[in-house]
Amino acid sequence: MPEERKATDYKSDVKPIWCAGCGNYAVLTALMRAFAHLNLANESITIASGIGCSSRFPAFVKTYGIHGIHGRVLPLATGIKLGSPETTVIAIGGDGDGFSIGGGHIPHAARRNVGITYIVLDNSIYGMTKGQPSPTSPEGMVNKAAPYGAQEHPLNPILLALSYDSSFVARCFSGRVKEMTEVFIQALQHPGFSLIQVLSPCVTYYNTYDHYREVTQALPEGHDPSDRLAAMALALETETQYLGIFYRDASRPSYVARFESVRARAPKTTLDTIFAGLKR
Amino acid sequence: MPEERKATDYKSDVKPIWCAGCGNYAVLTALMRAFAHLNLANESITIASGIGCSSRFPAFVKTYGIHGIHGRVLPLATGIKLGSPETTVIAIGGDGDGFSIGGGHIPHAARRNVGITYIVLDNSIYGMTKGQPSPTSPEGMVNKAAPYGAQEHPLNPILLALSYDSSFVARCFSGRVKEMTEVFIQALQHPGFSLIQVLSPCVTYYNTYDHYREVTQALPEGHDPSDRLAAMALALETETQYLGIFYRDASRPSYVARFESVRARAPKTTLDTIFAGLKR
Amino acid sequence: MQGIDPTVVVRVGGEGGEGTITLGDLFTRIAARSGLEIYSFQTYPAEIRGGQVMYQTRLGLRRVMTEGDEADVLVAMNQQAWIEEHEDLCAQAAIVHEATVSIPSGGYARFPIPAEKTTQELDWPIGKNFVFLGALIWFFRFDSELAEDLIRQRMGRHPESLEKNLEAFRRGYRYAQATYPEPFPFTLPLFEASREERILLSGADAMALGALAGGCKFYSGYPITPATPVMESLARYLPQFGGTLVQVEDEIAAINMAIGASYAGQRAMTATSGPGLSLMVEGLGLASMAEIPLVLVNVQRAGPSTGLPTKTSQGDLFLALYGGHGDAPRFVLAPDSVKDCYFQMIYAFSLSERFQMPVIVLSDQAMAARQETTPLPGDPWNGPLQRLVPTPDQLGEAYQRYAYTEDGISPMAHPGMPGGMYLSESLEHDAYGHPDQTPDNHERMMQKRANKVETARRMLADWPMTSRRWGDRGAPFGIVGWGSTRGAVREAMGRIHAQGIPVEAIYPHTLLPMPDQAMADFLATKRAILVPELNFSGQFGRMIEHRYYRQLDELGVHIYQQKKEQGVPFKVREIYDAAIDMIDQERHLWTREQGELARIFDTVRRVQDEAADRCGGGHDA
Amino acid sequence: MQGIDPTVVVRVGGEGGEGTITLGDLFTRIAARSGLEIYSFQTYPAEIRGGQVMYQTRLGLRRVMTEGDEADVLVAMNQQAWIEEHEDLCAQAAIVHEATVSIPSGGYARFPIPAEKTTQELDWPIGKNFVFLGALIWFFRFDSELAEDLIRQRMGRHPESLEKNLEAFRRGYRYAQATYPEPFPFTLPLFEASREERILLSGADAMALGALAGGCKFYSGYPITPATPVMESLARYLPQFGGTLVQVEDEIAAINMAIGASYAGQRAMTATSGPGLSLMVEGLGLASMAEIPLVLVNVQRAGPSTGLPTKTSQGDLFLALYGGHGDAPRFVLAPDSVKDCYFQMIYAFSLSERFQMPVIVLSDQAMAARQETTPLPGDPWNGPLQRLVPTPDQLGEAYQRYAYTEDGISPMAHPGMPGGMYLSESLEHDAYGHPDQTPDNHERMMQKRANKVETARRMLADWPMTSRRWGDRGAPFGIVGWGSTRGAVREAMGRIHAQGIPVEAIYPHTLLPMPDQAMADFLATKRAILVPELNFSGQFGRMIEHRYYRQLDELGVHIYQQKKEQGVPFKVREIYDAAIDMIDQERHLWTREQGELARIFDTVRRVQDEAADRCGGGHDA
Ligand SMILES: Cc1ncc(C[n+]2csc(CCOP(=O)(O)OP(=O)(O)O)c2C)c(N)n1
Ligand SMILES: Cc1ncc(C[n+]2csc(CCOP(=O)(O)OP(=O)(O)O)c2C)c(N)n1
Ligand code: SF4
Ligand code: SF4
Ligand SMILES: [Mg+2]
Ligand SMILES: [Mg+2]
Repeated sequence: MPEERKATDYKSDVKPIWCAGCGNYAVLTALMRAFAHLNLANESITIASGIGCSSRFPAFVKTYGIHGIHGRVLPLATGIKLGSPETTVIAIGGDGDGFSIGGGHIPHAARRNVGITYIVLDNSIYGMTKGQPSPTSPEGMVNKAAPYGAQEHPLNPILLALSYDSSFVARCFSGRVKEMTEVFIQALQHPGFSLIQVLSPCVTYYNTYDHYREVTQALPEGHDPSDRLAAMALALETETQYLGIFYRDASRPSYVARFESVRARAPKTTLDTIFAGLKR
Repeated sequence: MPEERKATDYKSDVKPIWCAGCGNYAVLTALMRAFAHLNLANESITIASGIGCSSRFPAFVKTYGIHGIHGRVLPLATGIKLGSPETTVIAIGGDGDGFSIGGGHIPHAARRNVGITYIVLDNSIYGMTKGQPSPTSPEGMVNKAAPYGAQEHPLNPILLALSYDSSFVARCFSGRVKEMTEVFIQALQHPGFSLIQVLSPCVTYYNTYDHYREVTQALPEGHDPSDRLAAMALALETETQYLGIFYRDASRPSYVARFESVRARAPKTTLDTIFAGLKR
Repeated sequence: MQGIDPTVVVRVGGEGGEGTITLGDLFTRIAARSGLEIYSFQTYPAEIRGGQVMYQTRLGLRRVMTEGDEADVLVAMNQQAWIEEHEDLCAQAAIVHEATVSIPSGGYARFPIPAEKTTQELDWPIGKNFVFLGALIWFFRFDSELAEDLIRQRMGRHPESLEKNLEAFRRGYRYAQATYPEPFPFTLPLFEASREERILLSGADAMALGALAGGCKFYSGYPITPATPVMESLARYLPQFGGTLVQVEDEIAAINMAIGASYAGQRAMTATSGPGLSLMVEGLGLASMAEIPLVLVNVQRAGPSTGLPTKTSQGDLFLALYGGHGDAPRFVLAPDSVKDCYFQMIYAFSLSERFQMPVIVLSDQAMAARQETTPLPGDPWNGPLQRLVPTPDQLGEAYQRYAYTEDGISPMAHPGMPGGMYLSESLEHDAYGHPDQTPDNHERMMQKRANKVETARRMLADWPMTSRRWGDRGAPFGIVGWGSTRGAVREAMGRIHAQGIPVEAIYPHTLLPMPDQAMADFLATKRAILVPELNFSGQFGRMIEHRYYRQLDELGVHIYQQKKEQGVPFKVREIYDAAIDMIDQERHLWTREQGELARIFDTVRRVQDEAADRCGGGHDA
Repeated sequence: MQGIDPTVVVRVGGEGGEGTITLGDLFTRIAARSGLEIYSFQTYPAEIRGGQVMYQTRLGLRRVMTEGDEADVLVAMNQQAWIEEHEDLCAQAAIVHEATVSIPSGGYARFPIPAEKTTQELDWPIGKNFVFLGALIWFFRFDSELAEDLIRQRMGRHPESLEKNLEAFRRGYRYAQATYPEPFPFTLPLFEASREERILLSGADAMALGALAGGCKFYSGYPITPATPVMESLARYLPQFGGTLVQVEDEIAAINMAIGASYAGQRAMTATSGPGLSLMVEGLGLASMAEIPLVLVNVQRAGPSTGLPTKTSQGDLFLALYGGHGDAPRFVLAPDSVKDCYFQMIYAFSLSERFQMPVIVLSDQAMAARQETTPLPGDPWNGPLQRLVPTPDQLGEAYQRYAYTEDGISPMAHPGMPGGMYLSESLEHDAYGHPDQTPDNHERMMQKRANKVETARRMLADWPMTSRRWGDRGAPFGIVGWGSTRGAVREAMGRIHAQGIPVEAIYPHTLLPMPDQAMADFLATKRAILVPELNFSGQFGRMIEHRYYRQLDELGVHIYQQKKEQGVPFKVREIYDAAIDMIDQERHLWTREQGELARIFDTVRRVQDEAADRCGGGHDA
C-alpha cells in the first residue's frame, strides 16, 4: 500500500506565472486535492495541455506533463491514454484552445469515449494573447480586437458536450473549490471521456467573479444525471449557470476497453507467418 | 424582370462522375429545382465545396463554384458571403468533410449566423477514398480500414447543429426529392446559417437506401420548429430518423446584417486623417 | 519484349466496375505463382467508380525493375480501353479484346474473345473479367488448376459467385484453347523460371510490414489517397501484434495522437500524402522541439493542393526538408524500391527512437500501389535501435529530461516511471523542461537539437543502407536520383551499358542527413551527372547542387537536371535519352580535351545516329 | 551616446503590472512631439502579466536606426529592473531609480526618485509610472505643458484616474526639478531638433495602414503574438473604410475565409506568426493552385513550435519559400523598416492581385512591436495594381478562367458577373477550370503558374523598391541582409565607414522572386560579403549561396554567414565586429595579392589592435 499522499505532494517547484487572483489557481488546488483524495501515485498521472494561460498548468504540478500545441490537447491526450492505458490522463486547456481552434476534436474524443478527464478553464477570453473575444464571450463584448463589439453568439459548452454524447459532463466554478474538487474526484474515476467546464475568471482581461457569484447555482436537487434530455434542458438555461454533474453514463465501454477486446479477438501472428502468406 | 428559369438551366455540361444510383444525383436535382423555383440568376449563386465525392458537386452546376480543400468549405463559403453579400452562397460537402476534418468550423459558422446554406451529403462513409468509416458510420461497421469493426459512437448531426444554435436545421433523404426540394427552397430564403443533413446513400461502399426507406419519416405534424428543446428530443430519437425542418429562427440578425451595422456605426475616415493623428 | 532480359508487358484496360483490377491482380498472382518475376502498376481515374482503369503487369524471368515503357499485350475489355491504351503499344503487340470491340487493322495480332456473349449465356454479366482471365491463362500456358486454386482462395468469401466465376473462367480458357491453338506471340519459357523463394508485395504493404518489424505499436491516421493502403494494412495487422490503430478526425489529430502515444512510450507512426503533410507541419515542429520520436510516412501524389490525387510525383521533398517555422530538425528517408520500403521503415523507427526526432519517409503513389516479386527480406542492418531511457540513478529530483549532451541525446522517461516526472515542452526550455526564454539557453538548445542530426550523420557513415550505388565503378558519367525512379534508371543504365558506355548511379536513402562521404566518393570520378526526378522545379537537383556545388565546381562536374511533373513515372526511354543527351552535350563541352572519353563520345554519336536513322531523319543534336 | 549622430538610449524596466510600458510609451511620444527622432523597442515576458518588462527608446536629432546596443539612462522602477538590465548599460550611465531600490556604487550617476512614497501620499499606488514620467520630463527639459496635454489625450477615457495620474506626474516633475536642478548628463540640444513633419508609427500599424492603402477590404485572422496588433489595428480601421474583419476560430479558417472573400472579388488578407503559418500551408497551396489573390503577413517569432512566442527571429524564411506540397508558386516580400512595412504591404496587394497568387510578407516581432518616427509616407511607386477581370467579349460560354497565356495571367471573373460562371479548382484543371488529370495538361498548367513568377521578375526589374542598396558604391566588402536587421547593419556601416573602410550593403525586398539584376550588379565589385540573419541555420545565406554560387565563385567572392538565434535583435556591435572580422579574414586569404586592399586591411588591423588594447589584451585573430 502506498503511503497517504497530501495535495502539496503534487505541487512542482515552478511558481505559477498566473496573475494574482486568476481563477486558475483554484483549479490547481482542486485538482491536487482530488489527486490526494484518490491517493494517486505522481508517476501514474499525466497532464497534457494546449497553449494559453490555462495550458501552462502542467508545469505547476509534479506529475508527467506535456505542454503541446494550441488546440490539440485532445488528440495528444488520447495518444497518451492509448499508449499507456494505466495512466490517469488529464487534458487541460482554455476556452480558446478547446472551443475555438480545438473545437473539432471534442466530438471525436467524446464518441471514442476515451478515458481522459478534459478540464476546460473557461474564462470567456483569450488571456494569453491579451484579451480578445473567445467562443464563450458574450455577444457585444468590446475590446481591442472587437472595437465595435463581438458579433457572434457565444457557444454553450455543456450543451455541445451533451450533443456529442460525452459520457460525463459537468460545470464548476473557481469560486467554489470544494464542489470542484468533488467533481474532479468523480471525473477521475469515470472510465470514459469526461468534459468539465470550469468557469475560471481572468481577473486581468475579463473579471467575471461577481457575475458568476450571482448567476451560478448547484444543479436542482432532483436532477437525474442519466437523463440526457433533462441535462440539455438545464444546459439551455443561461440566466442561471448550473454547477455540478449534468450527465454521466459509466456503463459505456471505454476506448481502452474496446481496443483490449479488439486485440483479444485479433488472431495473433508473426512477421514470418505474414511473409509466408505472401509467397507466390 | 428576368425570364422564368427551368431546373435544367442550372445544369453544367460536365457529366457527374458519381456512380450510377449514388444518392447525390437526387440532391443535384432538388437543388436545381429549388433554384428554378426561386428563379435565381445563375451568376448570383456560388457553390463552394470541400473534397469528396459529394464535393465534386459544383462542377455539375452552371453557377459560380469553388472546389476548395478538404474540410474547409465553411470558412471558404463564409468568406464568399462576406465578400459578396448579394450572392446566394451554398456550401456542400460530405459527412467526412463536414463532421470529421471540418467539424471544428460548424459551431463557428452557426454562431456567426452567416447566411449560407450548408448541405451535408451524408452517406455515413468516406466514398471518395473507397469506403472507410465516417463520423456517422454505425458502431461496428466492418471494412478494410476497420477490419475489427468501428469502435466509435456515431455523431448525431442534427443534435449538434441544434446545440450550436444553428438558426435553421433540417434533415432530408435522397429517396425523397420533392420534400428535399421544398426544404432547400426554405433554406435558401433563410437569412442566417442553415445546416441540412441529407441522407444520401453511397451505393458502392455502403448502400443504405433500404434502411433509410424503413426508418425515415416526416417530422410529427405538430412539431413547432421554434422549439429548440423539442427539436433536440426528436433528434435524439435514432430508431426513427425524422425528415423535415427541425428548427428555424429567422428573426436573428445575419452576420452580413451585423457587419452592415458595424460599418454604419464606424466613423468614416481616410488615410490622411489617420496619418494626421499619428503626427508627433 | 524490352530490355536485356526478356519480359512481357501485359496491360489490361476496362471499366473499374467490370472487375478490371481483379483481373489484373489475379493474372499477376498466377504469373508469380508460375515462377515469374513481376512488377505491376495501376492507374486510377480521379473518379470514384466506373471510370476507366488500367492495370499493367510486367513478367520476366529475372528481377523486373519497371512497369515497362510499352505494352506487348493489351487486354481491351471495352472500346474505351483500346482508345486510351493503344498509343503505348509496341509495334507487334497482341490485342486480346472483347469480340464486339472494333480494333482498326494494323500491325497488331488480334485475339477477339466473345466475353460478353459468354456471360450472357451464363446469365452472369459481371463475369467478363473471368472469361478474359481464362483466355490469358491459356495464352501464357499457365497451369489452369493452379489458377482455379487461386481463384478459390481469393474469391472464396462469396461462395454463390465463386462457382459462376469459375465457370466463366473455364469457358474463357476453353474458347481460347479451341480457337487459338498455336503459340501466343508473347510467352516466356516457363521451364526457365526460377524456383527461388519470392513474395509478391506492394509498396504500401512493405511499409506496413517494415513498421511492424521496426516495432511499431501505434498508428493514428486519416484516409488519403494514395496512403490509405498503408493504414488499411496496419488496421489488420497491428492488433495482431498487440498494437493499436485509430482512424482519426484529421491529419492534425493524427500527428498529435501519434506524438502522444510516443510520449507515453510506444513506437508510433502516421502516414499521409501531400495535403495531409501540409497540415502536419505544426505537429512536426512539436515533435522536433519536445524531442519526441515519430515516424511519418508521406506517400507523395501530384500537387499542388488537391492536384492529381491518384497520380504519382516527388514534389514534396522541400516540404519534408524545410516544412516548419523556425529551424526544426528532422530526418528524411527515401526508399527506392518495394523491398527498400520495408527496410527504410525499420531504419526510420531506429533513427526516430534513437534520436528522439521526427523521421519523414517519402514514398510515392507509383511505389505504394505497385506489386513486385521480391526475395524474402532478411534482417535489417543493425537494429531496430532503442530509445534511450534514464538509468535509475538519473531519475529523481535531479532528472534532466533535456540534459545537454555532446551528441544531443538525453534520456527520456515515460509515464509510469517513478521519479521520471518531467514536463515535455513546446516552449523553449531548460534541461528540466521548464520554459526558459533566455538568449543563451535558446541558442544552446537549438544547438543540442541540431547536434542530433550531426551525430546521426556520423553514425550513419558506417551504415550500408544510407545509399545504394551501382553500375560501373568510377565511370565518368553518373546518375543521382532518389526514391521510386530507381527502377527506370537501373533499366536505362542496362541499355546504356549494353552500348559499351560506362555509367554509374547513386541513390541516397537518407536525404537528411545526406550521406556526404558516399556522395563525395561517387562524385570524385564524375565528369557529368544526370539528376532525374518527378517534380516541376527539380527540388532534389537543387538540393544536390547547393550541397555539393563547391565539389562539383572543383572537379568540373556538370549537373544536368531532368524534371518531369506529369503524374506518371519515368519511362526507361526518357532516362536513357536524357543520359545519352547529357553525354552528347559533354562531347561538345570537352572537344579539346576529351582524351579517354573519346571512345564513349563516339559511341554516343553512333547511338544517336542510329536512333535518328530509325526515326527516318531529323537529328536534333 | 553612440554612433555618429548623438543619440540617447533610455531604458525603462519594471513590472508589466506597474504601467512600465505606459511610461515608456508616453515618454516616447512626448520626446517625439518635442522634435526628436525615435526608435523604440520592447521585450515582453512569455508570462501574461506581472512579469518583468523592458521598454527602450532611443532619441536622436536625426533618423535613428536601431534601439542602441547600450542604454545611457536606466529607469529602474523596481529592484528586479536593476538586476536584469544593468549589464546593458554604458559606462557612464545615469540611473533614475525608485528610491528604495539599492544600486551598488559604481561609475554610474544615480538619481533616486521616491516614487513609492509619493504614491502612498497620494493614496494612488498605481501612479508610480507617472511620478517617473514627471521626473524624466524634467531631466530632458521637455515642455511639461505638452506632456500634460498628451497624458490627457491618451488617458482621457478614465476621467477618475486621469486627475490622479496628472497629480503623480506633477509631483515627480517638481521633485526632480527641486532635487536635481543641474543639467542631466544625457540630454539632446532640443533647439537643434528638426521641425520636419514626422509620424510616430509601429511596424504593426504600418502594415495595417499599408494594407488599407493597398485597398484591403477583408481580413480574417486568429490572435497570435506578435501578429495580433496588426489585426487589432485593422479591427478598428477596416469598418471605417467599408471593410470587414473577422476573428476566426483558427488559422486554417483564417486563410480559407480570406481566400473565399478574395474569390468573391475583395482584396483580402490574413496575418499570423510561425505556428499559424505552419497551419496555413495547405491553404497557401489552394490559393496558388486555384490562382486566388491573397496577402499573408507572417510576423516571425522564435521557434520551433511554440518556442519563444514574444521574442524575435527570422526563422520562417524557408517555410515561406518552400512550405507547400508539390511546387506551389508564391511571392515572398521582406520589408526592412517600419516605413517599408507600409510600402511592402501595398506592393503585396499589387503583386497578389496582378498575378492572382499568394504573397507572404515577412516581418518579425522586433519590427512589429517597435515604434519609429518616420516622415509621412508618400505615394507608392506604381499602383496599387488591379486584378485582371474578363472583358465582356471574353465572358459567356467560351469564358476560360484559366486560359493559357504567355505571362501566365488569365482574367478572373467573380460572383455576380453575368456570363462569368466558372469552377475555381484545387484539382488540376484545364483552361475552363474543369478537372483534367492528363499528363500534358498538368505539365502545361504547372508551367503557366510558374510563368507568373517569371513575369513578375521581369516586371519588377524596373521597380525601384525590390531592393535597397546603400553605402560606398563598388566597395570590395558587402553586407547582404533582409528584413529588420537593416537598422543595425546601417548603423554598423556608419562606424565602419568612419574608420575609412569602404563597405556597401544590399537588402532585397522581394525574396521571391529575387532581384537578380540588382544582386548581380552589387556582387560584381565584391571580394567578400557578410550575410547576417536572425536564425539558427542561416536560411537566407544558404539561399544566397545557392542562387549565386556560380557568380560568387567566378568573381571569387567569399561569403560569410552570420547567424544568431537568441530571440533578440542584432546589436550594432555584433554586425560591426563580424564585418571587421570578415575583412581581417580576407586579409589572410589575400596576402599575396592584396593590392589596392592593402590600405583597408591596414585599417582593420589597426582597429582590431585598438579594440584589443581597450580590452587589455587577448587578441583572437
Ligand atoms: C496555432 C496557434 N495559433 C495561435 C496561437 C496564439 N495563442 C496562444 S494562447 C491563445 C489563446 C488563449 O486563449 P485560451 O485558450 O482561452 O487560454 P487562456 O489564455 O484564456 O487561458 C492563442 C490564440 C498559438 N500559440 N498557436
Ligand atoms: C487534407 C486531406 N486529407 C484527406 C484527404 C483525402 N480525402 C478525400 S475525400 C475524403 C473523404 C470523403 O468522405 P466524405 O467527405 O464523406 O465525402 P464522400 O466521398 O463520402 O461524398 C478524404 C479523406 C484530402 N483530400 N485532404
Ligand atoms: S491574463 Fe487572465 S487568464 Fe491569464 S493568468 Fe492573468 S488572470 Fe489568468
Ligand atoms: S462511391 Fe459512393 S458516394 Fe461516391 S459516387 Fe459512388 S455511390 Fe456516390
Ligand atoms: Mg480563455
Ligand atoms: Mg461521405
